[in-house]
This record gives sequence, C-alpha cells and structure tokens, in this order.
Amino acid sequence: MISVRIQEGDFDPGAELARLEGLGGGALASFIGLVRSDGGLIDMELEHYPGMTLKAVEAIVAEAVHRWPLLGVGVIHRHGRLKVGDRIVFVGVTSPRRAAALEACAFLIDWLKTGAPFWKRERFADGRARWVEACASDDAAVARWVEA
Amino acid sequence: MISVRIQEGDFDPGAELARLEGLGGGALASFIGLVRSDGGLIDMELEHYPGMTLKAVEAIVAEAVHRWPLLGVGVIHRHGRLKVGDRIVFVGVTSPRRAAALEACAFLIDWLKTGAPFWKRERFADGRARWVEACASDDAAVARWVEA
Amino acid sequence: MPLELLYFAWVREAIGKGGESVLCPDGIDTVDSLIGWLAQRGGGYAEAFADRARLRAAVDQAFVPLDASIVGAREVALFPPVTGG
Amino acid sequence: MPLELLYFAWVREAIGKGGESVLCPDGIDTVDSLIGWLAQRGGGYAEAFADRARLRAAVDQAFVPLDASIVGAREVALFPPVTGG
Repeated sequence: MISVRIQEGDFDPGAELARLEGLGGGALASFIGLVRSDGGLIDMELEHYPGMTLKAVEAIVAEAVHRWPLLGVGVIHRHGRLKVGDRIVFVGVTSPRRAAALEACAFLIDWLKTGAPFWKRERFADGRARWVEACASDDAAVARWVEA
Repeated sequence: MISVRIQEGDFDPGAELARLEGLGGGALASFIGLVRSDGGLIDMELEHYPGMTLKAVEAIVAEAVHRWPLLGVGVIHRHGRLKVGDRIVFVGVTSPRRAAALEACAFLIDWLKTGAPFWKRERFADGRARWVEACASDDAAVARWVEA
Repeated sequence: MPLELLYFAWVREAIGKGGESVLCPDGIDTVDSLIGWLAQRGGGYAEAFADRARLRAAVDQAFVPLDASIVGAREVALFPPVTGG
Repeated sequence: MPLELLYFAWVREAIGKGGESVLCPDGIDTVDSLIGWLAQRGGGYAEAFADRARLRAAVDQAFVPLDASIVGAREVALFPPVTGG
C-alpha cells in the first residue's frame, strides 16, 4: 500500500497515520517537516519540477520497499507558498518490524532532501529573500544509506 | 514540553502530533506500536509496575532531552487488555533538527522495550497463552545508544 | 522492618500472588540472597526462582543487578526481563 | 529536433523564464557543453551558468552528472542542488 502525493494543499497527519495503522504492521514510524521561523522567516515558496517530482519520489519509495519489509508507505510533499508553522512534508512507514519502520522512515526523509526536485525560497520579515542552499549535512545524511 | 502518560485507555495519534507540531520545531518524528496478529494472536495483557513505570519512562525521556536538542516529547504507554490492531505505545519528538528528532524517537522506543517495567502476556486463538520473552535484538537495539 | 516484595508476570503467576510483606533473617542482604531464601520455601517459589538468568529486580523502584544490596530497602520487586514498547 | 530546456529556482530567476525550446548546434552533446553554449549568450544566462559547481541537471526527467550525454534527449532541466524535505 504505497501512496505518494505532491500537492499544494495541506494534509491531515492523523488521517495519514490511521490509514497506515490499518495495514496490520506492529510498527509505524512517521516524520513531519514544518516551516520554522528561524531568523525572522515569514514564509517560503517551494518550487518543484512538475514533470519529474512524482516519479522521483516514487523511485525513492520503491528503493525503500526493496530494502525493508514494509507493509505501507505514505509520502506527501507540498509545494507553493508555505508560511511559518505550515506542514511541508509527511513520511509514514509501517512494518512488522520496529527497526525497519524507523530506518525506512529516516531513509525516506533523508532522500527527499537530496533526491527530489524541490527548491525553497525563503522570505524574511526585513524584506530579504533567498534560495535555500543545499547543505553538507544533508548529503552526509544520505551518504550513510549508500550500500557498499 | 514533556508529556508522559501510562494509561489503560486508547489515545489519538493525530491529537498527539498536533500538540507537538505547535511547539515550533521543524522536525517531528513519531512512532506508534500496535498489536499484531502473528501466529493467531487474539489479544494480550500488558502488566506493569504501577509504582515505578511512570518514573522509569520519565528517566528515559530525561536522558533523551539531555542528549538531543528537543522542543517537545510525548510518550504514551498503555497497559491492560489489548487486542489485535490496538495501539500499545506512542512516541513523538520534535526538534529544530531532523536528525535529532529521528534519533531521539528511535532511542526512546528502543529504551521503552528494555528499560520500562512492562510485561506482555499473549493469548492465541488455539487457547495457548505465553509471556513474551525479551529478545536479543531488543538488547542489541539499545546497546547502540550506550555512549562510549 | 518489614520488606515489601512485589512479583510480576510469570513470577507472580508461579507464586500465586502479586506481593507480600516479609521479615528477612540476618544474612539476607542482597537480591541474590533474598531470591535464594525465597526459593527455599519450595512450591511456586522454587519454580519462580529456579533460573536466575531469567530474573530481574528493582530495589525501591530502580532496576538493579541481582548482586545489589537490599540493606535498608523498603520495596524489592522480582520479575522476568521487561517486554514493553 | 528542438530540445526543451527547463530552468528552476535561481537559474530560472537569472534567465528570466522557466524554459524555452532550442536547436543545439553540432558539438553540443553533453549537459556541460550545453551549459557552455547557453552561457555565451551573456546577460542572465552568463550569470546563471557562471559557476558549474552550483549547477545540477536532469535529462528527460532523471538526475544526471554534468558530463552526461544529451544526444537524443527531449528535455534538459538545469537548476541548483535540490532542497526539498
């Protein structure tokens, strides 16, 4: 039971978890990313590559399903204008095994940071705006999932 | 914002996540454990040590807060009679940092398995009943969190 | 001073009760020696405490190894390895 | 055959549009050579493509290194490192 959605609108974490809970796994790990107010940030514009985004995310999910015994995966990634406190991304994974659920969830969010075609432009209270730079710690986070 | 509850009743994962989402962290990792139907299991009785359970779990949470920059932690562990599909445990952690949220969530659920005074007695469709044995993989999962 | 004993899971089932108050004789000053003393009662006690590798303990609501002291303790709990989460 | 180019994030902003259709001259057969050819147009193109270390690419909607071939490609996208999640 795989569900991947790329959408402008918000989502309901409780409803997403409820769907995954119903799949019979004993372990359900999830991650939600939200817009923080760091440095006076007001909102951000999340741009993406419409023709490619869904299949890029689906490929990442397929890799997770290949590596871990998963009963269900849900990924939602928003785009468009997002203000402080808004949800950006949801990852939920259910498995019979706790470690599999936790690891696959971490794998997916790490890969979404570096392997899905999204770009964030932040706007601040003082009028500044900037494109978020990719950061080395994200590359390092993904590097640990590269199989020998 | 730490909340630890040991209770017989069910909980609402969506409401737990909503509370943690409101704390201003950009990253919210959570884990839900549910009763699986393995081997014809019907239900289980979760016994605990009433005088000790809450403080044991609070000590584990305090250790997580000491190790990672967390803005909020929620732990709910149920006891009593739980049937297949019922929720057993919730762990939710929010942090400014994704890796901190994911790691602290894994740390907490690993420790709840081996460091909180709960015991599970399973009942099966064929009339068998058995106390769940502690398993080596749980000890191994916890061992990786032991600081050098 | 009486010592409160608590039993959980199959230790409780084997003994047939969730706890009791005891007065320990001299020389019973560790969890280990307490277990040996209780096992000598035979029956469910002997069954519950037959294999120490399967036993864990808490003294005054803190997990301890079986060689821990119980001197001055008010409450000792004996139980199998925990299986929460 | 025309090649569809797509620009994202600050590459799009520097160039001033989200994409365009181009006919590549002979010899423009890798992403790298395509970037060099576009940069020669000057202005926003020169600005967008000044530092290749800050550029990433997809050919026909798959991420590729900059030395990848574009022979036979229908769509090439040029953009900064992604920052999703």
